[in-house]
Amino acid sequence: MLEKQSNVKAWLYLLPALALLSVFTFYPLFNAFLLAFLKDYVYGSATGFVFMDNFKNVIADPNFNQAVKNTSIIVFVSVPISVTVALMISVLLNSIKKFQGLLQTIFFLPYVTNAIAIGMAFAFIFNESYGLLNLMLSWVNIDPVDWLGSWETGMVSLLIYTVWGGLAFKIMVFLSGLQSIDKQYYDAARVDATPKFRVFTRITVPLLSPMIAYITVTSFIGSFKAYRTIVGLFGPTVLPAGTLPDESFITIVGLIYESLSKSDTPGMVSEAAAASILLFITTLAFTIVNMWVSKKRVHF
Amino acid sequence: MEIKLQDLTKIFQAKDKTETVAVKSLDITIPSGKLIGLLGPSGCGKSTTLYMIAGLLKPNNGRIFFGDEDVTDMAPEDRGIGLVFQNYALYPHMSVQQNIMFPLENIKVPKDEALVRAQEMADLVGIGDLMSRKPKQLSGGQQQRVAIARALVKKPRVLLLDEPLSNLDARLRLQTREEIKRIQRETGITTIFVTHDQEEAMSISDEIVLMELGEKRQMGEPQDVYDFPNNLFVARFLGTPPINMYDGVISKKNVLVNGKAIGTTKGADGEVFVGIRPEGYIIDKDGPLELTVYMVETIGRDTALIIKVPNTENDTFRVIVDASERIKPGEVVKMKIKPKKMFVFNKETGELIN
Amino acid sequence: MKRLFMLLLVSVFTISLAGCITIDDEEIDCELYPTHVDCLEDIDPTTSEAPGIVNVLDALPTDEIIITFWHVYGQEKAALLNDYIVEFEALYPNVTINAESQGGYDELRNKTILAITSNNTPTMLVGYPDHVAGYLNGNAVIPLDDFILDDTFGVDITDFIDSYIEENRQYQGGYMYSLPYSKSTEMVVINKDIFDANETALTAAGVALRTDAPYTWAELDILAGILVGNGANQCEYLINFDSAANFFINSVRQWDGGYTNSAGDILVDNANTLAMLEYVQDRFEDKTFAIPLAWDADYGSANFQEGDSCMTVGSTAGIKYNVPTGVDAFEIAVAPVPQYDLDNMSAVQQGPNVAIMEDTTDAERLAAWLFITYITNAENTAKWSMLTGYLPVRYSGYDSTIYQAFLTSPDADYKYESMTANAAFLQIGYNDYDPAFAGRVTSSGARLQAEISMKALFAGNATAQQAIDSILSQLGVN
Amino acid sequence: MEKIIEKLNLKEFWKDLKKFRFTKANVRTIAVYSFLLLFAIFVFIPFYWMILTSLKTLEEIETALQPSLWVKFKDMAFYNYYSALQAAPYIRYMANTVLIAFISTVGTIVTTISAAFAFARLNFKGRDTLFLALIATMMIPGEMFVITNYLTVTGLGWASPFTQTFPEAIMALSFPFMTSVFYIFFLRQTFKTIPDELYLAAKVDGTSDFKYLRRIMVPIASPTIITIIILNAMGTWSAYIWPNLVTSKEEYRLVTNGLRNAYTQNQGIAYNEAMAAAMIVTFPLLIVFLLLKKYIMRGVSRAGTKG
Repeated sequence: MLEKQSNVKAWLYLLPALALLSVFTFYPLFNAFLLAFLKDYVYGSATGFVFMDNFKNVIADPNFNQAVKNTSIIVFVSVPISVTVALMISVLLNSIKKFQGLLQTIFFLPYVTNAIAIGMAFAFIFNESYGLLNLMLSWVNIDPVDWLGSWETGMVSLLIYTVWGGLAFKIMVFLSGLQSIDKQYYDAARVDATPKFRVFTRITVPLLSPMIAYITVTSFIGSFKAYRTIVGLFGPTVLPAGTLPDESFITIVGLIYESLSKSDTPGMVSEAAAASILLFITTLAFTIVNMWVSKKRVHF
Repeated sequence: MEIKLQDLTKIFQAKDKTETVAVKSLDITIPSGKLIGLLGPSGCGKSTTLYMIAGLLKPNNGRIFFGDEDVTDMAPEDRGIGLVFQNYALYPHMSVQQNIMFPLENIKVPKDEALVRAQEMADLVGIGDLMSRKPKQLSGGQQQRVAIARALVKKPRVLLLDEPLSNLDARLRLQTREEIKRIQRETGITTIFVTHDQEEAMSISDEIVLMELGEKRQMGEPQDVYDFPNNLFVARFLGTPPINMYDGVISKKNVLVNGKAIGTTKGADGEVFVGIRPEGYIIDKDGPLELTVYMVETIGRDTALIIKVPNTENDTFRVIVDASERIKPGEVVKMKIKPKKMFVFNKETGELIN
Repeated sequence: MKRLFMLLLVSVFTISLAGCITIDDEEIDCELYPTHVDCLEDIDPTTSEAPGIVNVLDALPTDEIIITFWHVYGQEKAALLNDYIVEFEALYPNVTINAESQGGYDELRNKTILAITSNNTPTMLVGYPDHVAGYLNGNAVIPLDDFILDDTFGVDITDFIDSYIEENRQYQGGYMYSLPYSKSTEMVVINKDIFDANETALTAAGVALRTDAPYTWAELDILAGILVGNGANQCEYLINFDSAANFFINSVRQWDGGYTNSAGDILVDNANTLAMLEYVQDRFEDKTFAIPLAWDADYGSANFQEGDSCMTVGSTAGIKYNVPTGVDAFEIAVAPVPQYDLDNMSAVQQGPNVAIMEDTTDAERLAAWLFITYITNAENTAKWSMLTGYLPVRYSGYDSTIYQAFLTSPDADYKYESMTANAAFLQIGYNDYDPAFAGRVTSSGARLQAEISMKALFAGNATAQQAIDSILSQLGVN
Repeated sequence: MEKIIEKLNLKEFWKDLKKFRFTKANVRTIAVYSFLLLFAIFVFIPFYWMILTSLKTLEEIETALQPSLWVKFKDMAFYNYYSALQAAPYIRYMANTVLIAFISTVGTIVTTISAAFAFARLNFKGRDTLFLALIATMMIPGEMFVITNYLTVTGLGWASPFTQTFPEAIMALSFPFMTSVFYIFFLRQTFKTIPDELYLAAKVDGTSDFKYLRRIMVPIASPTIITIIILNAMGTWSAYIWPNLVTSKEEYRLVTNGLRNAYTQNQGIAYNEAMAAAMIVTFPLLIVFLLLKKYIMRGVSRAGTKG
């Protein structure tokens, strides 16, 4: 990095983005923080300030513990798996010649696939009596499982679905990163008789580390906010069909949605804001750790 | 390790199916322990040749031998070569030490031994005190040495260098080429190095191979090639300032330029090119050539006379004479030619006649 | 420097926020907001005195009036609505009505809540009672009583179906904040071919096909004994209930158990509700009753058409989905929904009402009111009903010549709609509405828990007591 | 068709197949292709499902006990596409969407490139703090922003239910999406992989920062920039909640509104028609995507020209 500080110029380059972000991102963010400390806010007016009440209400929600549990599992299981799988696919895809274009196109297709179609397809994959997954399991003599019928199996399905949902973007980012790695490094590694796996771990991964850091940080942030994928799989009740709410797949953002859906009731928007702040603090702490770790490992 | 290239051919196919012959039926034998420069203008196939020797490119035809061993179908990692890339291809995320040790790790050299060997090699190339730095904290010359150390550390049978000096500034280039020569002498590894810079090639190579359009034009010790160019291309390519090329005629074993005989030849009568090295002129008031001096450049011990000669391929020629000769612009000087500095070429084939 | 910048940033935001959120714990100024809930005295719905809180103009002003009407109707119904608008605009040339679909009910409600916050509301909108209850938290809709009782522009409120009026009067103070518009109820669709094939057995058991009166749950047991099974003229399940929530709520009423009230109290913790759930669970187990979960579906219509259930209970507005098509099509009959106790009959009523927003001028309010009375007049409510599957909101709508013709001798194209309307008509006397409330616990939240419990009961994942406990704990009742 | 086959190089593939031997390298190749193929199928299923469903009859969807994996050509219900086209004014919606996508993408590219450049290359006070603050904004669910942004947009008078004009609708629809922290972060990472030497060299040559950005950074980062363009366009294409909120007239809305509003009515969604509509809407995107894909995959070679 250059030594010279160029304050004025830098702010000039930042101006267009910051101007828009101030109005449409920072201002709402500050507003959300403010809302969390208002009393009985509804329809733009409140009766005063409170300190912790809205936060206490969030924690007192009967589904709060369930939401924390679900969110944690999704975050800490799906992200490492999806990043690893996407990285493997990208590297292998980048290494082949025949059918490369065709396969790339297929891997990007989820981006242009309609959400209803995705929901339907997964309903078909996970269906107990005629689903694709059970069909495949029957080949290895495993009895059919009602994948969407309970929390445990539902979580497995959800994780598969979540990994699937994130693959396209991650592959796209990794491929664009791989494309910008100088090919000479690979020639050098070949001449030095580097085994394929070592090329991957010692050269590709470090050289791709800015992109891996990006994907890791944004995926963690994204999966802390998981909810829409769950609605896609389990419907708006986020419940395996025919179970009671103690098997719910509610997440923190689910709680926020629920509160927001009652925004015509005094205090509910503030509760949503309070829950957002709790999520924000958790995610921020985690992201700082994440970036601190990656700063040590990312070489650029 | 002697390296033998037999009938080596490489054809590249573009997306629109047009084919380019990069290397054409190349036969070269590189004696063991020598430093060989592959020299030629850009696009002549020299890097392609190097990459085929490295195994990074597969020839369409022909064989490559290391000693008696046919390595044509061998993967690069099995050939036992060290390769220094034009941009060095140092791994940016590894320190100098890690970069140098990397090839050793691949062949599972124990860590203690690897550390010692890396240090030895770093000392050999003179960067022993920079081991903990990252490549981007190094100057171009230092990076270049790291690249050489990395190539040498696994004791390769052959060292290949791809335009290793092109990214360096003039002073550093001079210094580094001596360094390369020294390292090569000390290690005794057969070394091939690719360059488009004739001075570079001539100054450090034991032998040079001149290539044009994918074909070998001449091979030999630098001075021999300079003194006895086989053909028009070699004569033109080597030498700074370049050779002066006249249209001439052979008539009864005499070489005539502008109707004046300037020397003799064995060749048959006909139109020819006559090349005279700038240092091949002697001032002689009985000389057959009458030259009008256009400008005078004095460079140290030599003086270059710039002569305008109309209707030749580049109409300014340089003639180098001793600095003691006081000649002014506008003067007409009579010259004769040193016999060994005149080359007569067939106008069609470009072959030397002499 | 950095600190100064942050300080500046914070102060800028604080200032800008001040313009957006008002902190206000003072008393409501009733002179300024005469229609605010806190300013209204409770009224007696039976009195014919106008409360005098909304100013009804003597005549519609002649200058241009633009009305925005937010609804949820897709292309077909929107086109129909547009016909009414064209007619209305011909009657009142200075009035323009912009009717805009907002997508679904949730989108409409969410947008309205934000629009109220930013004072950008439309003139009028359609909405469910719980939506209106929520808008009332922001004092955003006006009571219509002054219009209803107005000498010039008023309507005969006794002409509206009583239970619809009750639904629209359930809010605080007993005011009427909305007028019924697109109402529906449930009915049962019967696979007539199967009933006919078993005619002898059914007649012998005293449960022959009947559409002029509801079956009782006891009769359903008898029907199940004959019709449920794997035989050629049998079904896997006897009767499917499309809406598990409605099934729960309506059954509770029929069993005289408790569900909720307009104050937002959760009343499911009682012996009758428990008994009902246990009874239903037994019927789930012996395949007398089913819900669409049986086929992993949202609605049972496709499986009813497949013959998987002999009867299916669904919304009157959804009859077309239950009419079999294709080569295996069978004949259907439509009857009132089954009742547990003929002395305590109940059928759900649902569908949106229409309300006028507070943030409007007197002229706009009057024009909107005129439009509401226009689309709900006898002829128009009848036509709207015939074409959409909803039900007339006025007795005079039922009595109109066109509707009578539709009920008694329908066009071949409207045969099933007519059957449905006849069944619905029989239930007019005992339709019940779902109490609406918007608070930390909402009436729609309660519905959702009722549905979840019913499904868990069906799937065998909960006992009746667990189902009740789950509702209580989810709705924050300990 | 022939062209496609030619492109796939099937002939050569068969030739290679004939020469096939079980060497270690070949086994590896088989493993690689199997792995990729497996995931490709996994990823492809929903897309296939979309096409398949769009060609089935409603009867088949509703009554088949097991959904069939094929539709015979003669049974294909192309009629679904016709009905879908009738369900909403898609031409108008697509025109709106293209316009909004264009405006917001141009805006996004300009703001993103310049901000990412500042974060990646320029040294200024508070850079890391500001950058973390930017990333932090991604940690609040978008719905919390919607509330305030709606108030902002209506406060600016762009979304009045009575008087909204088309230009106001365009501003309301595009302004909040003319920049993105997510993309700034993405592009900054790409910019960071470009060696400093290039910047220093440019400085030595007297190149201004702006010229350097335009002539060197942008071309090198073009795969990422194209990726951002595609993602941003897709975002506009599938935007639903915001367009529904801030448009007062149905004709100002975007394709996904048309799609959702036409097919979320009542019970018994006609899935086949819904999928046909989705295909119609997806098709232009697919074309754009395929056209741009080669630019992402063009690759950036930084090696010098060789002899």
